[in-house]
Amino acid sequence: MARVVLKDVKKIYPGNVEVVHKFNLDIKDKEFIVFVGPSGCGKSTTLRMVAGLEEISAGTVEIDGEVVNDLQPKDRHISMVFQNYALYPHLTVYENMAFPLRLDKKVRVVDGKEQKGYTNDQIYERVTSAAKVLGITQYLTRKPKALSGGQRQRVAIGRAMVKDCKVFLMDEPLSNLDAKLRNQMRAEIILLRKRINTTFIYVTHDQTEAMTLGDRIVCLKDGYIMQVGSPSELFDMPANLFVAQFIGAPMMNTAECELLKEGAKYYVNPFGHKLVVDGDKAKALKDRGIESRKIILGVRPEHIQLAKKGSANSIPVEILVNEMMGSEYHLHVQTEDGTKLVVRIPTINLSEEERKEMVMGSKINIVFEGKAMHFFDPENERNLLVDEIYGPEAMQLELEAEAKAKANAEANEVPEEPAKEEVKAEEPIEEPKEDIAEK
Amino acid sequence: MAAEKHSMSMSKKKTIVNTVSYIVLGLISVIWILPFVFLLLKSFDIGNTGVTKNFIPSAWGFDNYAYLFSSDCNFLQWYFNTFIIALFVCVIQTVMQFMMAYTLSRFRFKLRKPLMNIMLVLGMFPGFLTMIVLYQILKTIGLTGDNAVPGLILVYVASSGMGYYVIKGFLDTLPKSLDEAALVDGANRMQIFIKVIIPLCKPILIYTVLTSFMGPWGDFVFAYTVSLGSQAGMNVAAGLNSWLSPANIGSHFTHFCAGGVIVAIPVMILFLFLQKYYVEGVTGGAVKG
Amino acid sequence: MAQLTDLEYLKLNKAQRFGLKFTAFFKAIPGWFKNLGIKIWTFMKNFFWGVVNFFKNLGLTFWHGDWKTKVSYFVMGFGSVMRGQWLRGILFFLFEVVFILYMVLFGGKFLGQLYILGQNESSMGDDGTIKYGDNSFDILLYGVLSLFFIVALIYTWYLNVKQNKIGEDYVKAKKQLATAKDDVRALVDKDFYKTLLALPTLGILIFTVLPIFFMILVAFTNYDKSHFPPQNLFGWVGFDNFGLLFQWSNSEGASFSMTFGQILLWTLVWAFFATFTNYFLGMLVAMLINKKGIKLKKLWRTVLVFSIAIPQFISILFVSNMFQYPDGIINGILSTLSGGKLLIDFWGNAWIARITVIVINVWIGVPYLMLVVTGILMNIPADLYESANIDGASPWQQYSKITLPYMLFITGPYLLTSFTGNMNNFNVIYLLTGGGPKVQEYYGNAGKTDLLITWLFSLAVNDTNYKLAAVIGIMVFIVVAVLSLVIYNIIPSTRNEEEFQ
Amino acid sequence: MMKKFIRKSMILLPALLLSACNFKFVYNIEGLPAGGLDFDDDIEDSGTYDIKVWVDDKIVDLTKSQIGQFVTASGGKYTINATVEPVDEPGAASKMLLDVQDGADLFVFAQDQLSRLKVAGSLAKLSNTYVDALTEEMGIEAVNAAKVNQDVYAFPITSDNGYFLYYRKDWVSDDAAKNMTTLLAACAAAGGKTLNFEAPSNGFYAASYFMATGCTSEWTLDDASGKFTGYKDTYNSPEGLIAGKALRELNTSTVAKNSQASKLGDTAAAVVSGIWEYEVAQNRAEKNGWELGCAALPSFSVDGKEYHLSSFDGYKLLGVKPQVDAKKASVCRKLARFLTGEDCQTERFGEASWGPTNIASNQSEKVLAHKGLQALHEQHKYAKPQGQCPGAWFTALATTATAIVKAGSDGEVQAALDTYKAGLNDLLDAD
Repeated sequence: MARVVLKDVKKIYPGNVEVVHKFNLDIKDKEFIVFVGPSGCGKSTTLRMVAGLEEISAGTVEIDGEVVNDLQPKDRHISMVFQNYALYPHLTVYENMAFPLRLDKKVRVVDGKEQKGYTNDQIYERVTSAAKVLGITQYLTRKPKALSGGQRQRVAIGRAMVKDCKVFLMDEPLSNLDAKLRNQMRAEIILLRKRINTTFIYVTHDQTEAMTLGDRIVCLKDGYIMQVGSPSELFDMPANLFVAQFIGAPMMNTAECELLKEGAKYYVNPFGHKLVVDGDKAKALKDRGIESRKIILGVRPEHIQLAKKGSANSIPVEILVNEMMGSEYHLHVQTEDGTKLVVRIPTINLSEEERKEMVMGSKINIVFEGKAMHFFDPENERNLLVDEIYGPEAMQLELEAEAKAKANAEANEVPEEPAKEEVKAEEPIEEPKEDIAEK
Repeated sequence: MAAEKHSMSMSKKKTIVNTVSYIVLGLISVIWILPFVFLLLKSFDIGNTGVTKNFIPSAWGFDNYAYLFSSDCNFLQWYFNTFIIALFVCVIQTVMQFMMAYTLSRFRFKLRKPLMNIMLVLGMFPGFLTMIVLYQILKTIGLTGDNAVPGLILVYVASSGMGYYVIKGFLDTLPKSLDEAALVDGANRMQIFIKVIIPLCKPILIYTVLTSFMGPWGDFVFAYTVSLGSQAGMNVAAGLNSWLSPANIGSHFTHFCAGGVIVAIPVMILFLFLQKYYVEGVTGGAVKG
Repeated sequence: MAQLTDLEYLKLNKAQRFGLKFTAFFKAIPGWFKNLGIKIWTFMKNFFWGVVNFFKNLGLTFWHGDWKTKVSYFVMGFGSVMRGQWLRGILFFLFEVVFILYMVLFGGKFLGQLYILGQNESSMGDDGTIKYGDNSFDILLYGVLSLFFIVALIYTWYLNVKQNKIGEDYVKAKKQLATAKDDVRALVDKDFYKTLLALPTLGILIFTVLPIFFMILVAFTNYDKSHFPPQNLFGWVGFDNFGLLFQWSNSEGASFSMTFGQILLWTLVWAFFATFTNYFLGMLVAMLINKKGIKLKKLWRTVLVFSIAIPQFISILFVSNMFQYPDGIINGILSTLSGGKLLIDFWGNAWIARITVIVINVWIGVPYLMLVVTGILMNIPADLYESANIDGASPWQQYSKITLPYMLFITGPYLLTSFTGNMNNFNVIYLLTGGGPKVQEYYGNAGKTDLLITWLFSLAVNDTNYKLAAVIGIMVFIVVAVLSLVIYNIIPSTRNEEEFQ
Repeated sequence: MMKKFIRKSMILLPALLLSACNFKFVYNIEGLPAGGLDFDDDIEDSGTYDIKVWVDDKIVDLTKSQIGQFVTASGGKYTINATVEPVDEPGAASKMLLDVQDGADLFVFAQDQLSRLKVAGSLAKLSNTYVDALTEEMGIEAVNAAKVNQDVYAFPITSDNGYFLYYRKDWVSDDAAKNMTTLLAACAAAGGKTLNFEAPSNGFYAASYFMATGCTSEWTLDDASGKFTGYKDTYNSPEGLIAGKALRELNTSTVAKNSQASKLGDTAAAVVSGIWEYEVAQNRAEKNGWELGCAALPSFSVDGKEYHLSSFDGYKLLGVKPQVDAKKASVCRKLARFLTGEDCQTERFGEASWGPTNIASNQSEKVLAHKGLQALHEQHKYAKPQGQCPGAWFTALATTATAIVKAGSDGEVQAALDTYKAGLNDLLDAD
């Protein structure tokens, strides 16, 4: 039940290793936000800074309007679920869940009466009701050792639940579970979220979890925010090649080629084929007045279809590997110029004959539409159709702006004004983030 | 057929190998046990009180044990002294080592590395060198001679923080997220130490208690020095050791053996019961270096 | 020689690889020295600037500080009390008071004489009385303690000044200073380590650091039987005692340096054999017990563990007497078996004694090693052996290609500590042989099985030759430290401790 | 298990603590008969004193009662709170060196520690009055044993640190025991029984041969520093060679055994040892029904010439620590004098068989009846006082003796002796 604001948060490890760079984020009350990124991207570190388990090297973290930098974790009104559950092995499930309540010695008013901490009855009440919700009532007397992974994770969640908290933190809670259990628990977390109805920060390296759980996703790489937005934004309009390839499975196909503007029409020429860009994408390109240039073309595997031989825009490819996934084929194919692509074909649309064709070495034709194309700048890997700048580049701009402002401030007799200007120049970078946050 | 033959010779070979193994193991056991059997036998020898060639006593009897508990001999005094020392040392030393180990395992502070390095370097100095200084320090506080028992406890315990390695090795294997979970749950560091970490350390706790309980039984050099002749401050090792001086060995060797048996028995019983934990500690300690 | 790529390296045979490593090792040596030089230089530089900044900051704090801070430079804790941090303030103040009391009442007089270690000799009267003069020992000991105290005071004083600075800044910034209650709370939470460390480090400081410091200083004095307090004074002699270590000119026999050299050599030989015989035999026994198909594993193990449980001074002293010549049990058995012809003087002949000591040490050490090795053997993944079996490796090959390398890797640091531990294995040598057989050509009544540590002990206790004992102690330290450093850099398994967490 | 154990220990604990407290021995008895106590000086020293005494385990109780006698004899002039602790002689010396101030006021130590203790300031010098009295009562040899250079530093308490020959009479006749050749022959005749004589491996015994042929080894001790600064040694002389030959000869015998540990009457027919073996030997003899013989060491002959084995006269001394308080110093000296006086020595002989140094006590009937002491007295004629020499000298001599035993020829014997002589410089203290 609290807004969490991270302002210019940095994490610098001894030896001047900066692992989180000027992290800015405004998490709204009751929002479910997911930090996602490959390992070592700083997502857990950031979460732990919010929790108070890591020192904040620079910047501030606010929870519910209060700067919590110097507060101990216990004073931050947070709950947290850990990747390896972190259940106390020597305590029963019940005592594990009661642990935070027993430690709480704050004075509070219950039923009009002032009391210190919780009474035994209240603890019982809370623990059993949480256990009921999580379906672990029958395990309350057991030690964690006697539980399965999924049950342990429920206990861990239960322990976090029983406490009154403003922010609910989860650090890769599902990554120690097997795939099937993970799907199940994912659904339960969604239900849990409805029940608890508080601010969630959820860290994962799994893009599926991020997509399914998050109201908003923060995609990170090397300690930089690569994009912030709703799941569909990240999927449909990835701000850069990294996000484009990180979100979605299998990974987005890319090919270096040229964007050609011929009159009012745009073409791309991957693998020696000239394809037309149409629909929204063409319009967007036009609106931005983009001229012919080198690009990296991106197409998601699921946006590629099979085509009849010789049909318009079709591209002949050779199948290298066919992975049968049940509902779909993942075809690893090679174009005539040697580019390797992945194609995702739903099996349900295929005839028996067509299926027989999908074997190693056989030649097929594929096609993809203009609206499915993504265009990235080969230089900075930014999406040509997205204005926001993220990552190191954004940071660079910011620093430059600051330096300029400083230089101006020193040079000018009246330091205030130019500095303000520079701050304004910064705004386009900052504003879109705010926009997204308000959507 | 050939395969069958082969397998038969295999199993034959196995039997031979196993038989040889058992013989070797039996021999090893005999070699390791025999000295203690000799010790036990010798402690019942009342025919000759000195060192003898024969391990079978020429005359049997309990005289040597009777001597230990007679008023001619301060054995009981030494024994009680040592027992009290061992009792205090095992408690305080365990606490000190845990404090040190927990700190070094769980906190990151500026002086941590230097502290560990300093302790490593200090450990390389031969300990006996400082005996005379320790004696003077104890003397200044008035803990020598008759008061050697508390003095010895103090010296055994004071620097015991330096022996933190095994416990730290164990603590390092406990996931840090337990501490963090407890932190988030509202515990302060002291509560984490007492409510979360200590209960998880049972094996290593027992190991530490056991080893630190056994330590004082074996110190015959420093205890002898600190007691400065006082029987009230002498421990059992120093006392028994004095029976083996060239002047005494002829008349006291069997007493030494009987005393040795009495010292060994309680320690051994304790040890055999807690063997599991000891083995865990030793293995863990060695692997962690 | 051109730098080889990794792939080219793989093509080489063993000898070539060794040659390559060998030359690379020596080529790298200048680099080490360069790095060392750079490290020292940077350290000196940082140290210098650290000191400069330290004083600069002190001066600045005083100059800019308010009157509370200024008073605090003389009355510690004043500023803290005035700013409401009364607990810290009172502690600072108390420390200052204790320090002044200590110096005035006790430490001062020793500190004042530290440079000369006493001037007034004791004088003995004809009537059996003695008038004790200065006690060099006390002067040195309590002088050093006073020095420790002064260092502690300077540090505390510095903390006190820093507190004032922080206090001032906080007051200026209108921030809340930590109250006494906050301080106490921090001591069980954020600063809990300070609470935990206080007692152990204090103990180490007084009962380890102070004595070691003292004994190092003794090596630079003439503290021996003719300069023996309280009857006599001892004084500083500089490096004279260390000079004895390098007196080669006295070729006639038992000079100190020759004895030191010989005993050091034997100490190293002993440590080597004691470590590796135990290691390999312990491994052998462990593997035998853990062999598939061997029953009663627990019994065999318990039998061996039995011998750990009995205090060493009992078992070793008894065993030592078993090997007595001619009346020990072993000689009894030998003479019975040989019809009275064969008797061995185990402790009388240098080489027999040395070998016997090593053999008995096996008896002492193997059970311990067996436990260690068993633990590690269990951890070797079974599939390694299964795959080796499939590849057709013989038991010996399995041992030499899997077990041994794995063991060596895991136990590298342990081997090192047990090597240095054996160098200082006082108990075994002292209780078994007492260093004997003693020989004339050795200095200070040393014997053929004496280790540096037992020699040091007998020099100190029997000859009260503390100056040379201290020298030997320092040499032992240097040998152990150098060995540890070198080996630690060679063995592969010096792992980062954080990897375990 | 552990819990139970701890709980039980906690119950035991108070009992243990109680028993630990109840230990200090406080003596203040009056009304015992007066002994032969004479006071030689007249410092006004009446009062109460805490006096700490270290003596051997065997005479702790006796010493307590003798101190009681002293108090009684003083007629109430002194009250003494005596703490008598069992500390053996080497222990007493090393503890006095460790801490003079907390060490014992009176302590018994072996003669070879005298110079060390003196230099370290652990012993108070005796005034001439005492020296004269001691000389009169004990003879000059005993007093010399407590002398460092010109001054006397302790009270001789027993002279029985020397050694002599034990034998089993039905195997070795008294006559056979007089000569080494007959002695060895008798041993062999008794069925290969041995003569246990630790001559080669222990310098203390090896010196017997050398001193017998007239070799000397005298060491100069610097009074101030307590360091040995010079020596006069004739062990590599022709006389030394004779001794060496005899030593080699002895060890060629199959029945001669290089051992001290006694198996007298069992595998050994004769043993060279000190009075400390007497009780054990006597017990064995009584138990097994044979008669114990004691005699001076045998003589031996080399190249037709007869020599009588020599030995060291060993004394144990009672030292008095220098005191800060002159009155206490006076009392301590008086007490020491009392404890080494005739009555106490006689009593001590009776209780613990410590051979007296006092001439009068030596004449007592009991002493005269003691075979061991008589043998020791007989041997005394051939014995040399154990002067002050570096401790390592014994090691050096043992090494040499061992080399001699292994030597193949007289030339090698001489070579071993020359090596010994060359190495003596190293025994001197540095600087």
